[in-house]
Amino acid sequence: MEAINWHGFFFLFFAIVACAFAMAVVVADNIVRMACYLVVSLGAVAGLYFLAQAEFLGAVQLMVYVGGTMVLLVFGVMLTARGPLASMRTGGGQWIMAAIAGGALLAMLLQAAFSVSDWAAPKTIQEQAAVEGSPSARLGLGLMGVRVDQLEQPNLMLRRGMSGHLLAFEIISVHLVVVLVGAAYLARAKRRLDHKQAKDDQRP
Amino acid sequence: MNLLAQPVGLPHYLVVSAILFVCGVVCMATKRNMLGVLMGIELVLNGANLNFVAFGSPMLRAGPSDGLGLDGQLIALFVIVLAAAEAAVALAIALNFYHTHATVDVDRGEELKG
Amino acid sequence: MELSETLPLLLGLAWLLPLASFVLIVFFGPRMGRGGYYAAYLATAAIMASFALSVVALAGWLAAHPLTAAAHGAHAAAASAAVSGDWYSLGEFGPLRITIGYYIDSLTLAMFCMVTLVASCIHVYSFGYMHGELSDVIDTLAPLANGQPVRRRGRFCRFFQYLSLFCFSMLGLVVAGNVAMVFVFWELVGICSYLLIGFWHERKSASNAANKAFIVNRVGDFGMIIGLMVLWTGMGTFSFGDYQTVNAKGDTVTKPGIFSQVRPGPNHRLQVPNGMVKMAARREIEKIAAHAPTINGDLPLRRASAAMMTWAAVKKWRAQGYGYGLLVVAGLGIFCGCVGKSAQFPLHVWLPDAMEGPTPVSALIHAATMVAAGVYLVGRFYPVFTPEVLLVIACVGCITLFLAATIALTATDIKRVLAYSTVSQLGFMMLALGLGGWLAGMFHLLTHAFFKSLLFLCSGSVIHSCGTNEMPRMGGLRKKMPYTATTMLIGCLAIAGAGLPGTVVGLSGFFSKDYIVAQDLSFWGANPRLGGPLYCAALIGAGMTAFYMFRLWYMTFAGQPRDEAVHHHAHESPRGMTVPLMILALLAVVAAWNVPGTNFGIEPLLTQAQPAGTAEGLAHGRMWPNVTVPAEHLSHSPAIHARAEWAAFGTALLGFLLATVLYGLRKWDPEDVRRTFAPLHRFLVHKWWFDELYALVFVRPVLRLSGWVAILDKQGLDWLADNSARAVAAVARLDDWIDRIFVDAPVNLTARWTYAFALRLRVLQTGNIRQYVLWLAAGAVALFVLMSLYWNYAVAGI
Amino acid sequence: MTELLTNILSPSWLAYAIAAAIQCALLLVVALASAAVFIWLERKVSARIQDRLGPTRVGGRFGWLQPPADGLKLLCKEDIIPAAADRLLFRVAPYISFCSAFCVFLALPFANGWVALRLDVGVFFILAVAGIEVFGVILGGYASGSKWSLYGAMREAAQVVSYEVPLALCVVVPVLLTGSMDLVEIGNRQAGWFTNWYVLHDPFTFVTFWVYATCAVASTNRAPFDLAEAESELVAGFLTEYSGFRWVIFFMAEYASMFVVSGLAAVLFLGGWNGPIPIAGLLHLGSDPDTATGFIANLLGLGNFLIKTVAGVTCVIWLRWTLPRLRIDQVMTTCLKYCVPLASAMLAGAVLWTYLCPGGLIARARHSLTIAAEQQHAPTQERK
Repeated sequence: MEAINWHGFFFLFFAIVACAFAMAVVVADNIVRMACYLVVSLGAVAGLYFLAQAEFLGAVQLMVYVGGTMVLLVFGVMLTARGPLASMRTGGGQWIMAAIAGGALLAMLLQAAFSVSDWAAPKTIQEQAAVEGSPSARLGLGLMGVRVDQLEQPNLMLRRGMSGHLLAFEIISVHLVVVLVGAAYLARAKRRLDHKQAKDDQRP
Repeated sequence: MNLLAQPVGLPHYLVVSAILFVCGVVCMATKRNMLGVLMGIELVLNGANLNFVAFGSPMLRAGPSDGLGLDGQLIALFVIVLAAAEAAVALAIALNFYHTHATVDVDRGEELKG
Repeated sequence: MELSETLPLLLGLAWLLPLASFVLIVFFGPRMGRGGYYAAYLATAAIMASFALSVVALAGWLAAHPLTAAAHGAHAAAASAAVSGDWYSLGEFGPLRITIGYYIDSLTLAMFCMVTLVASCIHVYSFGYMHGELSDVIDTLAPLANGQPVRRRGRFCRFFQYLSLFCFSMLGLVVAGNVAMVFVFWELVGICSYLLIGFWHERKSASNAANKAFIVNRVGDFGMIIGLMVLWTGMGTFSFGDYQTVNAKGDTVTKPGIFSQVRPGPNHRLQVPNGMVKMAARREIEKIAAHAPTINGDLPLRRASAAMMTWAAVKKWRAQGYGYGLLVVAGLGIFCGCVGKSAQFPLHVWLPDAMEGPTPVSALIHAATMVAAGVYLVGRFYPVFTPEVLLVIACVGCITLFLAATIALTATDIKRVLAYSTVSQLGFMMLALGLGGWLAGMFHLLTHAFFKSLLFLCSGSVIHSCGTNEMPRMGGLRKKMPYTATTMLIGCLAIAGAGLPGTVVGLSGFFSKDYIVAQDLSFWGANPRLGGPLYCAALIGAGMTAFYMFRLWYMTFAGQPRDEAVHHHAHESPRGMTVPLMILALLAVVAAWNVPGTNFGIEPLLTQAQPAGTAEGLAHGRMWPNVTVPAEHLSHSPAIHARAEWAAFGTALLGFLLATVLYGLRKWDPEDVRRTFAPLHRFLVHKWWFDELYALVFVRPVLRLSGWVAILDKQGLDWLADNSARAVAAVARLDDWIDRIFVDAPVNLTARWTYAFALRLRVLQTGNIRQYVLWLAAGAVALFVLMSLYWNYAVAGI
Repeated sequence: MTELLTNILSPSWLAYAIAAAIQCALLLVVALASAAVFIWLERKVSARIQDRLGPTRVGGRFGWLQPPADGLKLLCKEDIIPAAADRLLFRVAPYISFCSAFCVFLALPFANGWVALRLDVGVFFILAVAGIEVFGVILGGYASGSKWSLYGAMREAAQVVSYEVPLALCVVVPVLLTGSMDLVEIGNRQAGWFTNWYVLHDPFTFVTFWVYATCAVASTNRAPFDLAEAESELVAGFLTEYSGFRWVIFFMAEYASMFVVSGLAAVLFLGGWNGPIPIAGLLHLGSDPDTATGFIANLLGLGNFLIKTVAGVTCVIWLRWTLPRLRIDQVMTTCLKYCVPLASAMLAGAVLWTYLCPGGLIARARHSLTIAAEQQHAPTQERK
């Protein structure tokens, strides 16, 4: 019996978890449970990232999604999950439509995944074991516009600028700030004001 | 194919991402709860991200060329950040929607229906 | 470092510091402490620093140019050692050079020290005087429509901000190196004066006074602009001193400035500059150009020869007097500006009203510095003036001093008395300058600055404690406010010119006034027919000065209190206000003295600055040949000087005694004196009916004319406008019709079609998100299928 | 050890499984043992602070067997699931918390190289995984179907989410100084005398350490930040409905996370396994754990690390029993108005410092660039 391929094993594990809980999200009714399942699914995806030598990305996934996004979601849930709202069933017709569309999409994607020939050929297990992940410093430098991995870039212009993502990084950062401010502005509580208006309406 | 024996390849990742993606789409398509739709979007984004990472990963493909290389991870990073931003805005919208309509049922927000 | 580098540096710094404080106060003033209290500290610090810098600069100058014992006329012909140049060139447009330049000689330095010193004292004084502005102010003198007094925020820091701006402008005016800059700062000080007179603009009188001052000054400035234009066109430069510039060939050449064009070396005699000659003689030049010899129509050659002939002819023309008139016009124009700024005879009406401003302002702007700027400018432009102009200046000054003095005799408002005395003192200076006594005029300008600001500050302290300007309600304040009384007494003595004739013992006013009178005397000697009236007027003016000053002092401080409320309410001013008084009093005493043992003093300092060649006077103006402006040093000959001294002293003493008898000892009752001279008194009380006269001659006609214009406008122009409008409307209606038929119709048609189409489309817009998602998915699938079926990889080049 | 097992056992996957199990067990033991010790410690310290003796009898002296006794008692308790509860989530919640708290130990190095999973992004991983803990709490609070629990959970959520920000900012500073997120490397950078510790590296790091301490206490929601279980206002916050074993699990999670934040503080700021005096270095023991001397050195390092960590935990306990509890608005104010700006300022300061002083991120960039260049020239040697 040949040496077991732990990479494959863990991949299988995480993949199954991710897919299973994703489906659970689809079928679940209770919004909070959906959130819970989603967390698990995303966590599993983070595991997949780790397997694919993207530790930093995995950590970010955990931090941002499972930490930030999920907590945000839970906030929303807490504020809106009450009795009837918590679970809202949809008609069977919708389900069928969705199933058809989804199935078509899935078929298409799978066909695409297996159709391209030179994707299908993986490295051997030994090679995979030999591959060492790119340290997160490279990623950071890439964001800063210094591309360590492209030193053999033939195009001199691209090499001088290192074809990094500094601009994109800046734009994203500013965008994030703006969005968060805007979100805070949108989400500020207007409840009390509504009550007052209601009172005013009752008065005359 | 026995993954315990064979090496993991690009197609495997693609399959997983495809499943996630479709789950997301179906979730968006079937949930009436606005937050459910939001979660669907998160799933879709994750599927896409997984693709980026897989294409960027050096170990999934034979031969020297490692596809997207670092760009895969970088783009995935951007996607995650944008997803966070989008979630924040979407939640804010949901809360406002709840304040005005006292519900999060997306079917009820159809004032602009033609 | 070289003196020519340090001086501009120091003075430039001293000049810009107040600007800095102004800017700072503008932006951060209100936030500096409660009510902007610390803004005052800032402004004061700035001006004191400028004073220090000026003193350093002066020291530097003295080190380079040691003062000789005042040997008048010894170096009359020598060029005055002035440091001139440009800090910054705003641009050169052909011959027109607009620069920020400097022209520094000992006069500039003396003015700098005087201005900054007086300004420092007044800043300090204002701490106390303006403290009421720190909190909200209820201005009882400014009733609203409903009779309630105005209630407004305090303007403490604004006051100091204006002061800083003024100091900046004044110093700029003094240091200015070219005419354009002079004019700019000339207007700036005008603005400051306007702002500060109208500081309490809620009061109708204040805002009126501000407007009056501003408008009257415009009249003067109009003349000044004319003068400047003539200068510019005639000499092709604004700069006082010689200046370097880059000619067409690109190498730097030294061009003569105004002074060296008007009075070229070596003997620095006044001569009409070539430019003016050519201007006046342009017809002849054209003739020459027309008939210039040429070799078969070679134009450049002709042009060259024409230029040469013109050059040769200039001397002849000058001898024939071409362009002399231009020089006269230029001088008169500039003097016009000075008349406006330092309130000389036709335009003197604004200064008394300007007393509506806060007293420190009156002291700084309307006594010591700004109004003196006119005199200063005359002194600056002295080399340009021809005998005719000088005579005009002298006459104007003489009339002014007499007239103002007479009005001051009867005024009862303490500040107005001082204002009129200022006008008359300025008249004295103008007179001196006009008679060729450059030194005398400038000397009096400086000394006067000290004792007049002292007097104003004293009156301010009195007003501050009494709350009224009216002297009849004061009296007996001597015991209440000893410091003010003493210092004011010193001021009165100084302005009256107290001193011992024949000795060198005397207050500052004594010396400067003696110079003026002596100059007057020597002028009389030079031209017997003209000089008499001027001399007598000056003497009488001096006497009246002594009279009204002591009248003021007696009415205010001596005798019994006339208004118990006021007297009871009165109190000595805080230390912050009295200390500047003492400093100024000291200066009023010693200003004219040389530092013992050395020959450093204002007089030798000024002597150094005497414009080259002006010292030995002028003779035989071209228009009035029999006018002779005597050389100044003649007036220092013992005979003339002694006589002048005694005469001035006698008249002053006379005035003093008269005042003492009338108001001090009350031997005679001023009342019956007044009754006996009732018509005269009314005449004087109404200030020679000047305001009424102007109202009659200028203001009312203007108003009536504008009324007519308004009627014309309503009846004529409006009718025209209405009808044209109607016509336009008719045309527009026509256009409208065309528009509807030929333009709108097709557009509307398309719009209707689009609308119908959209109505059919809108059913797709079911606001149902899930449906949209499904459509998305379906679309993606469809796209993929199409691609996989029909996408031609060969075509795509993949 | 894995090699050893593979030699003995076949098939190999069994060997792997056993090895993994053993390592897991080690970590678990560390977590549990530490929890037990800290519970005992907490009882004693609180007793001392309140002028009592605390547990004395159980297990002879010092009541050292008190924690097991407590555990036993709790296990014997009846565990209740309220009728209104969401049963599944109610059960799952404690395990989510504990798992996250436990997973953190994966990346926490106990000595030079002694770390279960040496990650290139160790610090980040720890922060991320620790962030999940709150999720269990929220679920628990929601699933209990009681308003007290819900309030507690919401407070916890708000508090932890807010405090993650300054915490991360503080953690970035040592990362910045090292130029790597690898905890082992961060620790080794501070080798040598105690002056090399990052807390003494420059004024900014010094302040950063204190900010970090505050935020760490807050993020483990211990007093004075324990708003989530404020017994004076909410009965027991998100723990109200929990009893018996699940309650114990939550407690384990709390103590484990205490251990983790203290350990993190030790590694990031207090030199990790490097003692104040580099004994190992002075004795030339070397740092390679495979050699005997290196092993001893590492044992010393382990001692250092544990001492620092326990000291940190003791301080946290001490804080809890000395300081009064803050109001929720005060908690948020502390975070958003003081910690965040302070941390940002410190970060900026540290950046400036590293930029002006040699070393730091810039040097790291050059360094890795050169490495990459070498790689491209001689990839084969790089591999080895």
